[in-house]
Amino acid sequence: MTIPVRREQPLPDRSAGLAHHFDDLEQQHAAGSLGMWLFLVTEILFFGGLFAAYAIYRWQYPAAFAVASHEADLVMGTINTIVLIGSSLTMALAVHYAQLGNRKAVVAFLILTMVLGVAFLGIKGAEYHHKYLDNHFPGPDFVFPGPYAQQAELFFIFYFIMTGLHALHMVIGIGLLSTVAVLAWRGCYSSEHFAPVELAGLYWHFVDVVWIFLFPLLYLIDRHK
Amino acid sequence: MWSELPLFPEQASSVAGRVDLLYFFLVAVAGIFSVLIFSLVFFFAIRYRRRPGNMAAARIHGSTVLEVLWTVIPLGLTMVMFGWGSLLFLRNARTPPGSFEIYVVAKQWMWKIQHPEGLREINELHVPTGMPVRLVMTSEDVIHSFYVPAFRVKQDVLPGRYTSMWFQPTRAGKYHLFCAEYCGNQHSAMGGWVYVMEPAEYEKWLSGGSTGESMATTGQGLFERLGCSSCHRSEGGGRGPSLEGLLGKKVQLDSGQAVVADESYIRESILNPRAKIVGGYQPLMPTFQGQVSEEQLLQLVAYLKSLKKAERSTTQ
Amino acid sequence: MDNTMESESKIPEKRVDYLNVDHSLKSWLLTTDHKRIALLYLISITLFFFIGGIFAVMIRLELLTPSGNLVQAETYNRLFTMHGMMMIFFFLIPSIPAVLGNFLVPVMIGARDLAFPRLNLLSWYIFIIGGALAISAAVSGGVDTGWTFYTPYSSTYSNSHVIVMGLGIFIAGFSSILTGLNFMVTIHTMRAPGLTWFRLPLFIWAHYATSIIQILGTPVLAITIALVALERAFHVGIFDPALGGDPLLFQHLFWFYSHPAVYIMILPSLGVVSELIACFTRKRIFGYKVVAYSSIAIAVLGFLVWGHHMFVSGMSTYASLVFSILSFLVAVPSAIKVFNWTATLYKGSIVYDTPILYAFGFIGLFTMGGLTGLFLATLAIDVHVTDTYFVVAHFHYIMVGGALMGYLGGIHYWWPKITGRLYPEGWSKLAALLVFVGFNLTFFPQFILGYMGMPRRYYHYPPEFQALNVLSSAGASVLGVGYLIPVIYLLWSIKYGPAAGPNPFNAKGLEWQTQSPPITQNFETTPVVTEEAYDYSGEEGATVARS
Amino acid sequence: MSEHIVQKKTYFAIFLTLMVLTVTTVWVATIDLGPFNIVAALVIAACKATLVLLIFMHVRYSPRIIALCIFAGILWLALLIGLTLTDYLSRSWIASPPGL
Repeated sequence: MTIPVRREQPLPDRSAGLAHHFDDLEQQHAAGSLGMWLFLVTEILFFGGLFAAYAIYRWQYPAAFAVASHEADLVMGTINTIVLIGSSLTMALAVHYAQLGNRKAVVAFLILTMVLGVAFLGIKGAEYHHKYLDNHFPGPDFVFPGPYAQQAELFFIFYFIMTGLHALHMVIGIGLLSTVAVLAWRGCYSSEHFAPVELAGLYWHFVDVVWIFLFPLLYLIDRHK
Repeated sequence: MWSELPLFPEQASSVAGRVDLLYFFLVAVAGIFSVLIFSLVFFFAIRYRRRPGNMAAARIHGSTVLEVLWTVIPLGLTMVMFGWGSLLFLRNARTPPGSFEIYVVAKQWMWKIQHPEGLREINELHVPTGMPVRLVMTSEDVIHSFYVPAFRVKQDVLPGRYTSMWFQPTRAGKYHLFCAEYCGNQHSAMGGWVYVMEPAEYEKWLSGGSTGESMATTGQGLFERLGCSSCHRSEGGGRGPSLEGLLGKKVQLDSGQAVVADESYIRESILNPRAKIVGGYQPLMPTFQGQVSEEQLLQLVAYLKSLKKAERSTTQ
Repeated sequence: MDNTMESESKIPEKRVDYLNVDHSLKSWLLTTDHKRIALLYLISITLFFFIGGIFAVMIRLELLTPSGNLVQAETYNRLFTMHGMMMIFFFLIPSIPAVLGNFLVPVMIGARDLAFPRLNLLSWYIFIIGGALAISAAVSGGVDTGWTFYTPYSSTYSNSHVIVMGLGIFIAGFSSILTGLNFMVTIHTMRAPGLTWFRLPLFIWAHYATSIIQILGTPVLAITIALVALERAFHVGIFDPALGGDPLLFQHLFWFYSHPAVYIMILPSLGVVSELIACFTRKRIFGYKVVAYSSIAIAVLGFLVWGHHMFVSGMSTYASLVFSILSFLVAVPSAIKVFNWTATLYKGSIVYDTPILYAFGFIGLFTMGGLTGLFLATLAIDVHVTDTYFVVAHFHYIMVGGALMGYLGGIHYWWPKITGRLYPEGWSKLAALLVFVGFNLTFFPQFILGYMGMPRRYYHYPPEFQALNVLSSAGASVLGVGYLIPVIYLLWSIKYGPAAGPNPFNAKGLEWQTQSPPITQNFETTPVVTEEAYDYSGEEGATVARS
Repeated sequence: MSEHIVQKKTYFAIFLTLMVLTVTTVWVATIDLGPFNIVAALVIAACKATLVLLIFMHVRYSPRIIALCIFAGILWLALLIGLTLTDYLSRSWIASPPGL
């Protein structure tokens, strides 16, 4: 039996932030980034199940969905869209300064991002509160005047599940960012090693992208009527 | 128990023979391929076992010709199966003209059957030979499935909508009726018998058990008792559209869509009247949800269908 | 096993390996070594397999007689539901990927670990939490919805622990997602120098394809189960016709994952069988590239065929036509694999060790499972046989005859690598034979039962079906013995088995170039690959082979 | 790490574009375009998402495999919705039985 020719390779040097099983930081970074992206792909499909169900029911009950959508607060929704896209900008800038190794700017922009995130959740909470007062919460107490009560409830089920799941992701995102901010403040990152900031950023931007689709689907159905 | 070991259910409907023929074709293809693979594996395994003189394998990496061959041949065969199976399926999807209808309501765990003549049965279905029978089915609770192996037909029965299936019995006898979709505790007890009778005998059976009032008549009574007739006047001009000859026609809705007024449309319009408003009318009709049972809904449907027949006979 | 290397005839002196490096319980429960995590999975899924097996035993006993007399109908419904859920979500889906894949993917590609070792450990804990919930649901009375969770029965009418079970499956789903994600990243970024894509073992290709399904399919199941739980908990109607919802939508979303899930079970098995056949015929797999690509093709096409579970559900006739033709297409890459394996045997030099017996058994059962799948894709036949024992027989041929045979074959093949010990050949051959015979005896009669018209999930049945059911139960007892024997001799071998040496089968592949059991870092030095996979051309005696 | 560093002004330009598109989508929703309202809304959303992906999330500067992943995610979502719709869109196609 022949054993294939092997070039003896010594184990690589362990530099800061390099895990034992990777050869170098570049490999580690490629793995981390691909892993995060694959996770985001699973998130696409996770929300995707809801989008598919939404698509089917909206196609079946266009009129009811339009009427129910008019109950969604367009002003608050639009403000929230702006807030969230703003937080994406600050997040991108945080990553930008991480690339440059500017510790203070990284922490500042991470905090700004979280503040905008909290603002988003606050506005969302106010919207939920209004819906609750209007008895638009699905379940036995649901009230919707007009001919489309049944299917309007279906719309609100999707409204609450989709925005609720999105808000849950925001909360997780804020948790991630605060961890990263603390570590950044302690000086754990450098212009060589800032992958955690970047990966948390990817997650945050993804949550923004989901909202970019939720906004027209939930708030902007046939607003001309 | 070991006395007989049947391999096929009886053929008691017009499609059973066709389905079996296709089945035999598939069994033949599957058999040929299984035997081919099995004997090749056996032969190679013995012929090329490791032994003095065969201590090393030949170096063969592949063959494009073979790969193409065993891609194209299975593809071709499966396309034949697809074509044959689909033609038969499409044929069975369309109800032949001249079929008569029987109404089925499923609930945990029984089959409630109404004949248009008014006769009712539970877990039993009597049908004559030689005539296509169409079943209009719905469920009061969960999903069930109406399955008669001897007819080679099966159709899920769903809550909230009508599904239908048809068969033409060819041989008199007593055949199993099963619920094939798992529906809870007594799922396996939710079965019964389909009795196929010669037409003359069937007539005798019908007249023997008849309550005297047909489904359409009962439906007409309901139509008046529920006050439907005050708006849906037969001569038109009421607050609701006339329902004369409605079934099977295209209806123009105020949303601009057009839908065919089938049984499901009638059902939805009674239970959720404002979902689809006929063009030119106001959404005034109240819902009858909770006031009419699934069986009564079917009686109303039967009544509306009878209106159509009446209209036809007057125009002819 | 006569082709052993000289070094293993004498017991080697105590060497450090991943097993004896640290014996504390903590070192196991907090390990990030993929090999140790694989063993944690092996122990847990074996437990789930036997729990699911006990349910199966009860089912087969009940079905010995046409009238229900062993348990109540209510209990029976819980038995088949728990059998399905335990076997599918907690045994078959994790089986090969989480055990053999976890152990072998890094070793086969020359890496020191998976890309995310801590995530790997996390996914085991997630699996255990999901499994604990499932067991608690089972212990507290079980679930009676069938493993398919069809609404509105599951969301409104069932009086069983649907939410707890749903939560368990939801959580276990994330374990599956994370495992797939870890494999995909590892295969992409951590291959040894020289190990190009087309030098990878087919086992790796199969796991890559499996990961695609785990990543893209599982999230949809998770959200669907979550919706059912929400509907049940808050009495809102997402799939409830009373609110304008459509129960068929649930079926679409459910089968979007649950049909490809069958390929999560079978694809890794196909990979194992390729390894076995290559090693024991001493040949490169015939049409290596075609076999590799067909794994990917199965993974992708597998997502387009879910509607064939719904031909009589009230789905549109035209959608049925679309799903029917797509279902036939996925049969083709499966057929290609079978033909290529068979062609690999041609002019091989076949060694009869236990693993190849499982591989032969696999080819036979997978062929029959696949061919009967064609019946179910054929619309007019499916109308008659869907929801009958024909379907039960078909998917057991694929999932037990296929996936489980591959798993057992793989366990036997890599057992010396995992434990460093050899198992007794006589017993293992006997077990392989019993499994094959018992399996066929159990499930072949069910094809006939199905065409006769016996619906599935039936607690009692018309007496004319009894003969075949008795046959099936008899076969199941043989099958059960066939499963128990390996547990005994494999456990025995850990303590008493002779040392295996690094490469007892003289096999190719990086996993055989390190010691058995491997060290924690897998390799002393990063291997460099310079040859194709399964290059047996240097075999002893190759020069005297027929020209 | 060979990371591409995007200039700050690019980020601000993208942010402004996203704001403009947000206003546009709200405005378009108030005009009656019939069935094209939903098309317009989704196209604008897709444009916004693409900008976020390419620039904020650096896909433009990342290996091709990343783009392939995203493409797969979107394709699979499309398959899920598309094939499910084949059922719903064609349910009414089968002609009502002539006996009616």
